Amino acid sequence: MPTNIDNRRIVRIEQTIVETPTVKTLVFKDSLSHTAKPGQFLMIWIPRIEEIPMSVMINSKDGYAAVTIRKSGVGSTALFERKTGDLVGLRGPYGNSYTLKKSYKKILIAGGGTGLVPLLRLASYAQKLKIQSTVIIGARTKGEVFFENIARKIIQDNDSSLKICTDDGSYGIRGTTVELMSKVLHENTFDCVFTCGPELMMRKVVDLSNENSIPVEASLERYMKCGIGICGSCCLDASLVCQDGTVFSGRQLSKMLDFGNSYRDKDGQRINYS
Amino acid sequence: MPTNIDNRRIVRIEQTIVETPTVKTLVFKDSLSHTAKPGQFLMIWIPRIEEIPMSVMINSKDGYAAVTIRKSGVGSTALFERKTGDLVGLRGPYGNSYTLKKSYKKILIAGGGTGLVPLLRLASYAQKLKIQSTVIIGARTKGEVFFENIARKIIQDNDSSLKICTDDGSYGIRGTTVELMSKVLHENTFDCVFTCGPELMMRKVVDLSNENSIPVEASLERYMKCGIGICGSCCLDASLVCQDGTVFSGRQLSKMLDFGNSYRDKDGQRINYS
Amino acid sequence: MDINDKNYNLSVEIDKIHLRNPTMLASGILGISQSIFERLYKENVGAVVTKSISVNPMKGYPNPTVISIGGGSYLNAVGLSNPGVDAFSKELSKNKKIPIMISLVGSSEKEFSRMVKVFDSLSILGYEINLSCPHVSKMGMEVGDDPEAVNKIVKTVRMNTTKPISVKVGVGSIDVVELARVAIDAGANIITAINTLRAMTIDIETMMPILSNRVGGLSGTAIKPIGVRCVYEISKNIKAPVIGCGGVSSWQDIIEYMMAGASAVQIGSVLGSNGPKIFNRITKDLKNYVEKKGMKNISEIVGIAHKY
Amino acid sequence: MDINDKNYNLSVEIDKIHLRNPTMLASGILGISQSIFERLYKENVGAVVTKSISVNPMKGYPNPTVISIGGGSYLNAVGLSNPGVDAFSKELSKNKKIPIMISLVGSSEKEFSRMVKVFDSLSILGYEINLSCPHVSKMGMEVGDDPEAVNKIVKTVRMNTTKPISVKVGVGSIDVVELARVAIDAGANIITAINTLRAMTIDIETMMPILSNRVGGLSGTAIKPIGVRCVYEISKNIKAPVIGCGGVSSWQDIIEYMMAGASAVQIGSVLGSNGPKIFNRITKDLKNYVEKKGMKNISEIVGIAHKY
Ligand SMILES: Cc1cc2nc3c(=O)[nH]c(=O)nc-3n(C[C@H](O)[C@H](O)[C@H](O)COP(=O)(O)OP(=O)(O)OC[C@H]3O[C@@H](n4cnc5c(N)ncnc54)[C@H](O)[C@@H]3O)c2cc1C
Ligand SMILES: Cc1cc2nc3c(=O)[nH]c(=O)nc-3n(C[C@H](O)[C@H](O)[C@H](O)COP(=O)(O)OP(=O)(O)OC[C@H]3O[C@@H](n4cnc5c(N)ncnc54)[C@H](O)[C@@H]3O)c2cc1C
Ligand SMILES: Cc1cc2nc3c(=O)[nH]c(=O)nc-3n(C[C@H](O)[C@H](O)[C@H](O)COP(=O)(O)O)c2cc1C
Ligand SMILES: Cc1cc2nc3c(=O)[nH]c(=O)nc-3n(C[C@H](O)[C@H](O)[C@H](O)COP(=O)(O)O)c2cc1C
Ligand code: FES
Ligand code: FES
Repeated sequence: MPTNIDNRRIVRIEQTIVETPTVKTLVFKDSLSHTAKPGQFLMIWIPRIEEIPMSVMINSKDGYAAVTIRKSGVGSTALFERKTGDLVGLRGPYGNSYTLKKSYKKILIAGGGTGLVPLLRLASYAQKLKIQSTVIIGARTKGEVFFENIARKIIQDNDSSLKICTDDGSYGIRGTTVELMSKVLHENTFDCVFTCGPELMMRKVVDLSNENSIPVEASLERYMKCGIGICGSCCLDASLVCQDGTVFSGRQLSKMLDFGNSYRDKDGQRINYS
Repeated sequence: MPTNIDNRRIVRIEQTIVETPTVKTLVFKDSLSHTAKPGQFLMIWIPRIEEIPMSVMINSKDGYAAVTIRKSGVGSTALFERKTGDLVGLRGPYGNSYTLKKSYKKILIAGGGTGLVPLLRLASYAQKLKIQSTVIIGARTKGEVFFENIARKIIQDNDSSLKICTDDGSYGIRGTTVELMSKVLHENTFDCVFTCGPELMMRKVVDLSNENSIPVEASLERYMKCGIGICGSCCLDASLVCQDGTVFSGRQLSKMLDFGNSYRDKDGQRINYS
Repeated sequence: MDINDKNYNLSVEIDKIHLRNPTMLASGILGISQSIFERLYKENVGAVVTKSISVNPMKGYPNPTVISIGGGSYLNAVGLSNPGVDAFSKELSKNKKIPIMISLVGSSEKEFSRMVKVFDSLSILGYEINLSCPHVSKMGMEVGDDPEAVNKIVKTVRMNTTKPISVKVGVGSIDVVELARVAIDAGANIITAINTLRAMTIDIETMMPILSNRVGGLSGTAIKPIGVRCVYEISKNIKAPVIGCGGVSSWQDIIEYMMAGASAVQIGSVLGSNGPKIFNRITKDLKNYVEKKGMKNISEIVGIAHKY
Repeated sequence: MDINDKNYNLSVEIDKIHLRNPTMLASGILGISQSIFERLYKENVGAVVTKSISVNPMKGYPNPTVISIGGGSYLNAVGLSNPGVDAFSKELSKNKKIPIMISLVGSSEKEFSRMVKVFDSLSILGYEINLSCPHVSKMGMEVGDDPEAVNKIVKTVRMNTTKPISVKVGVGSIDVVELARVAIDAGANIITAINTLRAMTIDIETMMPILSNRVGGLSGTAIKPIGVRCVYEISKNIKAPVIGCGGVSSWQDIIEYMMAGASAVQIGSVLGSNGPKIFNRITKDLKNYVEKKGMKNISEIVGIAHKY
């Protein structure tokens, strides 16, 4: 059994779960990934095609782990299309993680899409620590809502703490994650807010938390090559998302010029979020 | 503190002891060498001059060790001439060691010159295990006898068990180590014989022990470059003295064609003992 | 320089360049962001070298482009991905105090002269010409293996700047000392040695080369004795300061390179396992060493092994 | 060969040479004693290569000549010490069943023809010409870096024997593929790749190079990705069997070299930490692998990585 996370493991896909027409979960056996902390990611190698970073999805079966992919470009589409029995490589888990303090009583978890992957892992850790979670799942439309059942299972103790919203109102509450969060903050007090999802959404979640003086942590994405602090492609201001992140605190983020404003392309050019 | 014996340690010579006009003991600090087993050797680096194998001499001071050099060619002469405060490098200890079985009651130790170095370490181990040792020190002439006091101190419990002989009778009993050993074997029984010294002497000690059906072990020397089983220069029949030795049993040695007959020069040519 | 500067006894001179200490960030490591350079400077780096910059932006190869092979060694074939001269000169435009060398890569004299013209007005120390990237065709080593091309490119850069020029050489198919000689004769001031060595690794489970480019460059611990040898041979045969590079992971490695003849030493792959703070730790360790040995300045040991 | 032979599915063909398994002892490792060769054969080695032999006996350099630098890597500058052609042909004179390749080193055609004339009547598999020892002047790599000399020497050996000839290449200052091409064009049958790489290490306490020759050759773990790359590139470009060498310490490394294109694989430095029994262990592991994968013969994987 490899103990060095940098060792490349070749794993067989044991199960595939269709979440939406463009989102799929792949289950495989890897003990290091099984014990990943919430916010950590793997570098998944699709042989001769690409290697891409993926958050570690929860899998309760001992020694197993999973990733949830949204089909987009060459690499993610190739991974999306892998079938049960296919081989992929992986290394990691890398990066830091969300911090759950034992003193926390109640936390707010807000995200959407594949951003839910680290957040669900966080929610299950919180449950083990008997911290109460309110989870907001946001999506554009009904067909893009997934992980509802998994989320419900994790926070089973309190049904009302799972809240779903869609931009078009086709499912759950109508409105954005941030609008819903704003409402929830009026009615409850939280020890900390945790978020992952589209960066502009996270920027608003962080600002809102800062305004309400609630500690907040966000897990960020940047273009990654090495995943281990060598290549510099994942830089976010003076931080490396792969090594110093992926999780940053509201305090750190509020000082960053890049956060919510710009990212770097594959060639390292700075691109502004439209 | 280095734990890998291959790591080169640079040590300062803390003390030099003149044993005879051509034999000197150098004391230095090195914890790995301090705990060497009897029969093991170091590769001593005399910077920019040579690197030569040297048995580990006993030194009772914790963390300290020593080597005893007979001045001969370039390397040993340079080492002989090192003064207190000079630096030498070392790696090791390498090789196997004499085997002292707990069941042994009485052993015979026979050797001469710097061959006494591993034998004295052996005698001190035997003493700790409460095994009684008879030690024969052989030399050509009085001026070449050394380590008498050290040997006497180790086997202090029984004065009569230290026997010294010289070829010319100028000190101790007149005669060779083998002649003396032959006599001693008539008067005593031993569980095992241990020897180190000139190879032709060792050949006779081994033959005599085999004839008397007494287990025997000899520590051999061959030309060494690597000391770690790579270069092959120390080969003795199909064995490597550095890795499989330096200590071989009478059983192993009696099957060897090289033992007592031939060795290999620096270029690997086989040379017969004259 | 102020004698009270806490780095005083670590300061080194490399041609016209003065550094507060001999540590440098190697090219291609975290090398595209001014903010990161500032962070490294706070961590006490002596100077930084940027990612090798080309005239046009380059996406580089698909991933995997960087892989750890264990024991502190790495393979990479990033394919010289970089934002290109225009975006990058913007990146550095506000630089004031960070000692930066810009690494340049290209395949023609025209490209190099274009880049130097853009960069030369920035606040930078000088240039490092990358003639030794072993995994991009028509750039790097394919240029470095051709003495005539080296001569022309170095002359072109020389004509366009008065700043110091270092040429980065590697183990290719021309002797490293010969290559250094050609570079210095053409007007370079400094030699940086070495770059990565052409290497590859195959995953035996899938039977496939792991790097998307199949072949890449070996860096880290594995190459240190080769780098030390190259620095030793170049500094023995060529009258020019040498910057060492390859497999450095501790202050002892820096001392070894300096004894072999390096005036300063670059650090690359080890950032992976140690992060930017390694510069702070190593410079502290170097300071301890210099003090313990009672040296006035660390450069006393440069090339000292040649005495033996 | 008998289908019941327990090594059947490991057997490989390299030109006209048939080996019971693809493991070989690398030249210069334990390579001067017939008794040791017999011991290795009992440990299941496929074939052994002798220490490189020259016309006259050579004492080599003073020690230190072999040093461990940690992590399974070594530096050596033994200086090609060997007993010379006459003593060594006596050493091998009684050989019957051990598959031996004799490694030859020299600086002129005359020397090579003299040696082959003496050795050719022995019971041996063939020759490996060492054109890649990086630390002895006028021999090894200094010859290997000169294509004209390579051509002449290989032709001379070819004229004096009908046995298979392998030419051992290394990373010098001529491209490894070019060198292999010259050797095969001149009549060699096989390429062995690679030898050690020129390297050095300095003890920072004494400030002195450790090897008596100062510069030596790097072997072991550090060079494996370079060896794999060379085998891959040679086997991709040259139509001749390749024997891989460099940094092998496990059956996985052998498989990786074979996937890169090696028909057989030599093992050297790792003998230091594992002893001769490593051949037994590795061949067992290879047999397990072949059986688990359901292959008829291990050579099915030779060069398979070129498909991707
Ligand atoms: C820490 C981290 C965790 C992630 N977790 C998930 C997850 O759980 N599920 C999921 O579906 N996606 C996740 N992503 C995003 C995912 O890595 C990219 O969507 C994927 O790499 C796209 O690759 P591609 O070849 O399909 O895209 P391409 O067609 O090559 O490029 C499209 C866009 O995808 C992004 N991208 C491409 N390659 C990378 C890369 N190496 N690193 C980062 N972004 C890249 C870039 O924004 C790029 O512009 C994560 C990203 C990071 C950094
Ligand atoms: C395991 C072992 C333990 C030893 N222990 C001691 C000891 O405790 N005290 C002691 O005085 N001597 C010891 N020796 C012998 C010592 O190593 C040699 O006397 C010494 O190396 C001579 O070196 P030189 O440069 O002076 O000789 P040179 O002038 O180079 O050669 C003279 C002779 O010394 C021997 N010799 C030279 N170099 C080596 C070498 N690298 N390995 C082995 N033999 C060599 C050879 O027989 C050679 O013919 C030991 C040797 C071995 C193998
Ligand atoms: C991921 C990566 C990217 C690199 N990119 C460049 C580059 O753009 N230009 C260059 O001259 N060297 C580049 N190098 C080589 C390094 O600058 C350095 O020469 C080499 O890695 C050896 O140093 P190290 O062992 O400390 O890493 C790169 C190395 C790595 C690992
Ligand atoms: C001590 C030593 C001596 C060597 N002598 C020779 C030699 O005489 N001829 C030769 O062709 N290669 C020689 N080599 C090189 C090896 O044959 C081999 O090519 C190299 O060590 C790489 O393999 P490894 O990493 O498995 O050791 C020697 C290597 C070592 C370590
Ligand atoms: S991905 Fe390379 S430094 Fe973060
Ligand atoms: S001294 Fe090298 S094998 Fe024994």
